[in-house]
Amino acid sequence: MRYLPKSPADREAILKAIGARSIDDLFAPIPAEYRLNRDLKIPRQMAESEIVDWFRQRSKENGLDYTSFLGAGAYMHYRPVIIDSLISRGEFLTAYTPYQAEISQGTLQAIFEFQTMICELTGMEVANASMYDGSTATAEAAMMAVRVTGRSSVVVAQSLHPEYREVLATYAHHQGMPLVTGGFTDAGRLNLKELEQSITPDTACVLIQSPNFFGTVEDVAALGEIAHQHGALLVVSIAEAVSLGIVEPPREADIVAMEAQSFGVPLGFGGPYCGVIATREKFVRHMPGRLAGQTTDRNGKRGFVLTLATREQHIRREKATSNICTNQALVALMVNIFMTVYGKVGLRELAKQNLAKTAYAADQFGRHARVLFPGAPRFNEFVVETSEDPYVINSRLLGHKLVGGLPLKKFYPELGNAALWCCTEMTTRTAIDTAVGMLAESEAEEPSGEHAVEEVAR
Amino acid sequence: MRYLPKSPADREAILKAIGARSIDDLFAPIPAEYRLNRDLKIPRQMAESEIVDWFRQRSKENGLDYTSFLGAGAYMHYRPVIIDSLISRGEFLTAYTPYQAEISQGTLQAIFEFQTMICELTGMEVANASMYDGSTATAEAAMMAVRVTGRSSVVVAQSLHPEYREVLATYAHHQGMPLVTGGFTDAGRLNLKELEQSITPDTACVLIQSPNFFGTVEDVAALGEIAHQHGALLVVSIAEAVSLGIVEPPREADIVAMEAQSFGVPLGFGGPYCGVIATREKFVRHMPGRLAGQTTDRNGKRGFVLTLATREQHIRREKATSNICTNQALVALMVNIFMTVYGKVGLRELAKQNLAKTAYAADQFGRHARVLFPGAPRFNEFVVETSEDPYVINSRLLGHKLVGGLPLKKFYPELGNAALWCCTEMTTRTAIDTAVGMLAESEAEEPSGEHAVEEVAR
Amino acid sequence: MKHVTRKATRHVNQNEGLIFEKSSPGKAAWKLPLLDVPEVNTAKLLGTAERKDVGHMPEVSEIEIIRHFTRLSTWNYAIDLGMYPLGSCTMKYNPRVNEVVARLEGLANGHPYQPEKISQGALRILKTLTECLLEITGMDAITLQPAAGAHGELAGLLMVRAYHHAKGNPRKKVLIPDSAHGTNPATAAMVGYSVENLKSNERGMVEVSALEAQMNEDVAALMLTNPNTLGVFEQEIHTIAEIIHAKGGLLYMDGANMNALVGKVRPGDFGVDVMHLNLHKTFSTPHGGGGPGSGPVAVKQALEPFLPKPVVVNKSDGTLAFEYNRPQSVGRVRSFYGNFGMFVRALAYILANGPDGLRQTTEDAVLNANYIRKGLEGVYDLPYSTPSMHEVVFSDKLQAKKGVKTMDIAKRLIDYGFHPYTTAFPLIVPGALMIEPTESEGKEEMDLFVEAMKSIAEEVEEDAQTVLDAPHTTRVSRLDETAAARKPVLRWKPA
Amino acid sequence: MKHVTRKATRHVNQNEGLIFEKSSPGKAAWKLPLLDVPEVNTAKLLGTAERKDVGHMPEVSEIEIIRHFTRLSTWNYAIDLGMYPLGSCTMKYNPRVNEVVARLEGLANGHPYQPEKISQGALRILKTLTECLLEITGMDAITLQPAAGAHGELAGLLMVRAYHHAKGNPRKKVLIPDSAHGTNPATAAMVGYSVENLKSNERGMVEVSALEAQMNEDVAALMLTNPNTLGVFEQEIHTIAEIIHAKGGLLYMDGANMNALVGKVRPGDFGVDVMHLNLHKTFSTPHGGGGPGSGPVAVKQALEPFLPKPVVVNKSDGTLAFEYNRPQSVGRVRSFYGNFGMFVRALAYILANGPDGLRQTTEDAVLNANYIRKGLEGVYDLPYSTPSMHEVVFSDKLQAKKGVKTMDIAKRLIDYGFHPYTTAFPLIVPGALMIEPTESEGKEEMDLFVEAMKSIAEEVEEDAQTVLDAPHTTRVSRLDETAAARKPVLRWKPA
Ligand SMILES: Cc1ncc(COP(=O)(O)O)c(C=O)c1O
Ligand SMILES: Cc1ncc(COP(=O)(O)O)c(C=O)c1O
Repeated sequence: MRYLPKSPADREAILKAIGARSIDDLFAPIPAEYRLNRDLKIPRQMAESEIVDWFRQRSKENGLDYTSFLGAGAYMHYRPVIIDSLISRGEFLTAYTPYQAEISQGTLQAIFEFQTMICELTGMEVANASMYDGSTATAEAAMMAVRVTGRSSVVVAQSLHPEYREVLATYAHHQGMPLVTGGFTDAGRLNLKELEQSITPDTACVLIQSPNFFGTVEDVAALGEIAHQHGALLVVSIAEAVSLGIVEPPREADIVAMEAQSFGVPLGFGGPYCGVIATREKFVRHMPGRLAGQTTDRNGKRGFVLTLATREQHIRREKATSNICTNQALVALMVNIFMTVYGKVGLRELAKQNLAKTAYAADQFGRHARVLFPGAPRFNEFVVETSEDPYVINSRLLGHKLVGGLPLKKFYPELGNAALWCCTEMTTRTAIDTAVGMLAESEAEEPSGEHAVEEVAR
Repeated sequence: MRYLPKSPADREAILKAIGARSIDDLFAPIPAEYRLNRDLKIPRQMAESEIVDWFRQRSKENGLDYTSFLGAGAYMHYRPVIIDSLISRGEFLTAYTPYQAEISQGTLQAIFEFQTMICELTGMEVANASMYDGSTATAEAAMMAVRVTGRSSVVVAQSLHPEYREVLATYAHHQGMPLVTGGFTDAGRLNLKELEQSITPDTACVLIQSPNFFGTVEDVAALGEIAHQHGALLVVSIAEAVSLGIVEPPREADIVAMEAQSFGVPLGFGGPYCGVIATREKFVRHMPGRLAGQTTDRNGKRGFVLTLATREQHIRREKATSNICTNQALVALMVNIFMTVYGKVGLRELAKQNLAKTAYAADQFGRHARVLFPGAPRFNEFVVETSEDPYVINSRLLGHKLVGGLPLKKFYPELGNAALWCCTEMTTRTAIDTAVGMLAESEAEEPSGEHAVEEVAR
Repeated sequence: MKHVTRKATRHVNQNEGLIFEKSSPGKAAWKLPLLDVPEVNTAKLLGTAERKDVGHMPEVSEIEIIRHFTRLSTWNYAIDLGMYPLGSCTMKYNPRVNEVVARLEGLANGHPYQPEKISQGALRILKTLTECLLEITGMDAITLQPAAGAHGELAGLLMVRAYHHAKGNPRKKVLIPDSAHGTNPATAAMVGYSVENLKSNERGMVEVSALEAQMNEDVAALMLTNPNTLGVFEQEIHTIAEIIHAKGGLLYMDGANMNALVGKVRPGDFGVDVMHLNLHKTFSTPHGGGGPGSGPVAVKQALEPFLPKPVVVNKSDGTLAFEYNRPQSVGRVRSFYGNFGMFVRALAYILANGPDGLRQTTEDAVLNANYIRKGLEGVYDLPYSTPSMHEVVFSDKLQAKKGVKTMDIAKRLIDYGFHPYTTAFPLIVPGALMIEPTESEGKEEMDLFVEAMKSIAEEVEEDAQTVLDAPHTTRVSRLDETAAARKPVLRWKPA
Repeated sequence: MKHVTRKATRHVNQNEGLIFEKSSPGKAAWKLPLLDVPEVNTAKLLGTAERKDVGHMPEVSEIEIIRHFTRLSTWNYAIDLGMYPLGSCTMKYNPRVNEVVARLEGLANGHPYQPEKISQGALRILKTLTECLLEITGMDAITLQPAAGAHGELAGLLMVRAYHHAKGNPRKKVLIPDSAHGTNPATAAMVGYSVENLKSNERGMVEVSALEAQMNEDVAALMLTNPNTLGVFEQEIHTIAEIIHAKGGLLYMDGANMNALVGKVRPGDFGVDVMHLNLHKTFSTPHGGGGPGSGPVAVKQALEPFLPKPVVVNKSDGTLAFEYNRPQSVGRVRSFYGNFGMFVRALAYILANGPDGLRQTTEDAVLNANYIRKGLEGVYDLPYSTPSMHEVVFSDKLQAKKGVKTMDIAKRLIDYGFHPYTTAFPLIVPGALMIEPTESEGKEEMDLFVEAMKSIAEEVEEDAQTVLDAPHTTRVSRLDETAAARKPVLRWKPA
């Protein structure tokens, strides 16, 4: 086997040194009746070229060369090539968790910078080194709110990503954490009145997403006020990180749970992605996940270490803030490099292009179909309601190598023929025009109230 | 510009430090009348994504997804992926020529290993660090023979790659190096009788290729004997390095000029490739190109340096053995890694697969057309003569995303409708069968003398 | 410091500040394509939601970023540089072809919600990997959704709970041996189970009589690592399974140590009901400085209805599809389908090995651990003499007499050019040296390791201070972790 | 060694033997696909031509190869690690997008003989690059075939010769300033020209009166580097060109230093007839430890007929094609079309810059050289005070008094975390320190460089031995080049 660095002679020499007659001696501790005396029934050993061919074939069967309008928690942004150049360095790729700080300063300093940038972008004071993804970060943020407040229930926005809500439900189920759902208004925002009524003295937090699942920016200030008035925390989930370049961050939040996939992480059919939790300094000891901190060596030289480990499972075991151990380090490094590439000015300009593409698309779609949720600002997603079943529209598009918006009936049957469309800096005007043209085939030429949406500040 | 690490403030500060009022001050030495006071008329500054898109488009226009039977000095072999992983490390990719040995031991040791493996494979005693490509290595090998022997003319096989011959002619032209061409027999080998007659007391070397341009293995021993009898050197050019796994190396040669592209270098539309010159120890001081040698540091520790620089232009100027300076170092590193991956056993097995594919293909083609040059062993190329113009056959193949053999009339009008086909370990039986089927469309079903070729030892 | 190592030498290495310290307004590493739609008035579109300033984000050029991270990277140890003998972590070679195939465009750019019709490639990968992992574990069904080992434990215990719940009683506790990894109890707590410790016996295995005593109808499951964290195969696994099953409990296996078993024995065959795998250990996906991982959970038929959803199914037309209609499912544990990129890599690893390669891999892993054990026995205290599988655990008992602890030896090992072994656990061995070479080490590298460890042991006798002050050859000396935790500085702040 | 640098610190670094020393029969890093045609009898097919043994080639596994070359790589300095101030070498940033586009499948796997119909992508790249380079140089026609600068010189002088030959007399000699790079005279000799040295004047420029005296009808061309190797722009270029042209000679420009000119001035505009470019200098393609390069040669119209063949032409159907029917061509200088992969990279660089970026690049390159000059003037001897363009040349005159030579200072610079400057030439400056920062250095890196150079100058005064013994921080100390040349060991041999 070409990965194994031993010759038959090496194996013999080692067996001899050990004093074993054969390799079987070493497996003697396994009761004989369980030992496998046959080959595993898996494909035969393949040449590297055969492996590449096999996956190349799978790649071709997987939407290669399609242009997509899908977002919904997974966004197609341009990935600067230096991300892969850098993360492919063996010293990053093949290193373990940086517990041995003296030979892990590269990873540790990178995490420290990552934490800093996440703080800057989210408006929070501390951020961890990563969580599995946005959904689990969100669920763990809710659990953290429970720990911080000593309360047990959570009011969760219906406009939080449906799969995040599912994950939250799974996590909450056995922790005695009742969930109450808060609906949305015609503007696509959380219904504040309904919210007020849902909050009880046992509400640990109000959990929202902004921009929410429909692409609409929530009124975070108002939500923060309501939550805090009732002694609850405000937890904000962010699924589209690029929005932070142009959308005011949730400064009123107590905890931000973020999916940073947009920052340079490939769509990759859903993972690996990069969750993060950021919060106020005062809550740091309730936080899950690894943290890098600054310190000094014996000569007073600056260095970094993993710190506050007493929150973690390997120290606290059943009393830990979470069971998380392996996180998404290398993906966080991608995110880190992306943030560094775009930086202070680029992130804003990038977000602006997303905004412009989306405004143009929403406007165009609005000429032929109803664009839902006018009256509130949105980032790079919008909901289009058609008379025709969006699945039908989408199969028409598919014939032209276009993947249309996500039909929402799967998650929101009440929204009927609505679909969630996304445009990023990668979406060309041509693609938008083509998609609009194909959608228009079935829709009457009647402009919706969309033009109103374009100027929300008015 | 995103590659430039200076802010406007940095530029100001530097100008101030220098004592210049503006950048124009620094360009004052250029006579005003020549200074360019307009933008260059080249495409506007593009985003990285635009650059990638532009080249992606070019890639699509460039034979993407075609299966090819072309060889003729550029071979499609599988490239183990670790080649690119390793040569992409900045420490190899972005290093200069290793003149400063103490911080270039990585490159130097790699060259030393490269030289060793080239020696082992070619049967020579010393090898250099690389030449531009096979054609220039061949021309410089001939020039080297002139230096070694003090004679001036060269007998060159017509079965040497036609473009190598062209390059040789260009180089020879102004050096007073007459070239005499030696023809080939019906077996595709150099005509020994003719050769004997061409050699004169002024013949510095007999220059051949083996396997030659037709894929035929020359009788190197016989050629060596003839050349040496006349006090000439035997220079052997090798264009298909993979042949060295199964074909006896030209041990009788005095100089080997090699194109190592087959060893893990992408076809890349013709370059960069990797020439190498190998020779006998006694000729080393006549050799062109860089050499790495072993030495010790002040503590007696083993290390490597560039050596015998007194042969080179930077020391000897007009008296140097060659003007070569920059060589093909990174490509030589690819070759190095390829040789290391396949190693002693793999190279032989790889060559064997090439042999098997080619034998099968020649056999199949032989059922419908004439396979030329029977009676001498071949490696992975063979010449097929059809009644139909091979360009016509090839355009039929092209419609099926197959690229047929190289029509030889361009280089050898005397060979009429012959074409040079190549099969490697990458060529599938399906592709061969398809190509044979399409060629057969125009050819009568009459087996040629091909079956004889298959068993040359008989 | 008379001892010298043949493994490493000091060499000049670049310094590098924080990226923020290199920032200056107007530098940029980005450029956007021309906008092909009208510019927008952001204030008009966003109103008060418009962000005016993104904060202290860096402004640097591309070459500075390349240098920044390249320099940083040279401060790290890595598998690519040498042996990484972290016990329980299975730091094996991460094949590069895995990285290549994971980046193939259709796989890297596939959107998780793209129509199944154009997702057959990804679905086929899920399916093929599933089949391979089931064959390897001997289990009946699997979910690939969990993002890491601990996440797999969560999914697994959720299924355990759902199973018992479906039977009418979710039960109250989970038994966990005292040698277990910290995630085991942490996970049990997250699923609402109380943790009951199970003592190991003097051979480092589950004390069957104690288990028998502790097992009752309140116990939902035993979470067993096998081979356990001492590298010891639980030889009485059959009895253990019987005891658990007899009381209606389930046997959960933490599969972190599957590298000792693949192709040689299957957990499904020896009574395991639920288990997770770590694709980032056994199946060669890179650790990447701490992640990402992937923690598939395989179960026996009885637990199949409770798998997280969706699951992959064959459709009548021969295509593959996601099935969401799973009424008994524990629900989702992660958005989308898990760390898909890791599935690609793990499958590439399996295909590169085949049945023969996987078996040889396991054999070599066990061979290596025993070679190291042989080499260091007597030099370091071996608290349990039970046969070792893929790893061996020593203790610092002999060195502690001189005041030298496992962490000191670990730090000194750095000077010898090695990454240290695991020091943090198993807790049943005070001052543990937990060593797992994996199959990826050749004889030469292991000989150097043994030589280094012996040399350190000698140093402890001759000159303990050198060991206590280690490392001496790194760009920073021993870092003050206590100070870091006392007054945490968790981010850079502008001066 | 009281001086410390802020630039670098020593760090633990892996040792590694020769790959042959790791070989053992039966290890393998390869595996071939299943053979889908019948096996062959090699003896039957090849007879006596069959090779039985490929010699002492290594047998190692994949992880050993990864570690081997990864470890080796960590012994190298590189642009990615820091400033590489090699004068005349233009060690600038090598953008990573260049590497990505060069590896796009159609480009990387294109066969040079594939039909032109399916080579339009590659042809378009050749054409677009050609157009850009002609606009940048102000010349009329170009060949991309030469594989490096020296190879470009060869092609260029061949054209010069063919041009004169066509006029009836190939002429006899080439004038070359004494400051020239070694390839210039070496090339002239290869083309059958004798070399006549041209003295520089006290300002470091061509002495016009001397040129006038030496120029005659025997002179085929003047080979001029401009800016020359002192980094000085030949201000009397116009007169120089006139003198040459007046006698029917041609002005050849070695374009190694185009990084000082791009977007600011065009050689075609100031009288150059032939010139080569170094894509591996000015146009950012990586040096790769010594190559590959690419040395396109641009010419004025009068030389166009002599270009190496083939050339790229527009066909009437709008497609591009290679034209081989070039009766006056000097012939081929290389197989196929040159180092195509470098064209892709160079073009990607040009597109990333655009007109504004290229101009700014040149300005920054000149700005940087002048900043360094300012920083070190007085500390090191500046033999020519003429204004510097993209590089500056000091001498070791001041330090030589203490017995310290440019090479010693260079070696000491290594300890300060930098790659040395060029020491080998220009020969007109004894003990030259030839420093070219390029545009890729920021102020911080240059400040550290100046600080280091100043510190070394102080050390020379205070403790010259430290400098003479340098480097002190590398894994090997100063290597014995004399011994290496005296008894060359050019390959490993089995014991
Ligand atoms: C025995 C054992 N169980 C569980 C885990 C946790 O796995 P993960 O880090 O993938 O969450 C580990 C990780 O080191 C482990 O060694
Ligand atoms: C001034 C000058 N001319 C010519 C050359 C030779 O170029 P190449 O190394 O590409 O052959 C160099 C290379 O360093 C140079 O500096």
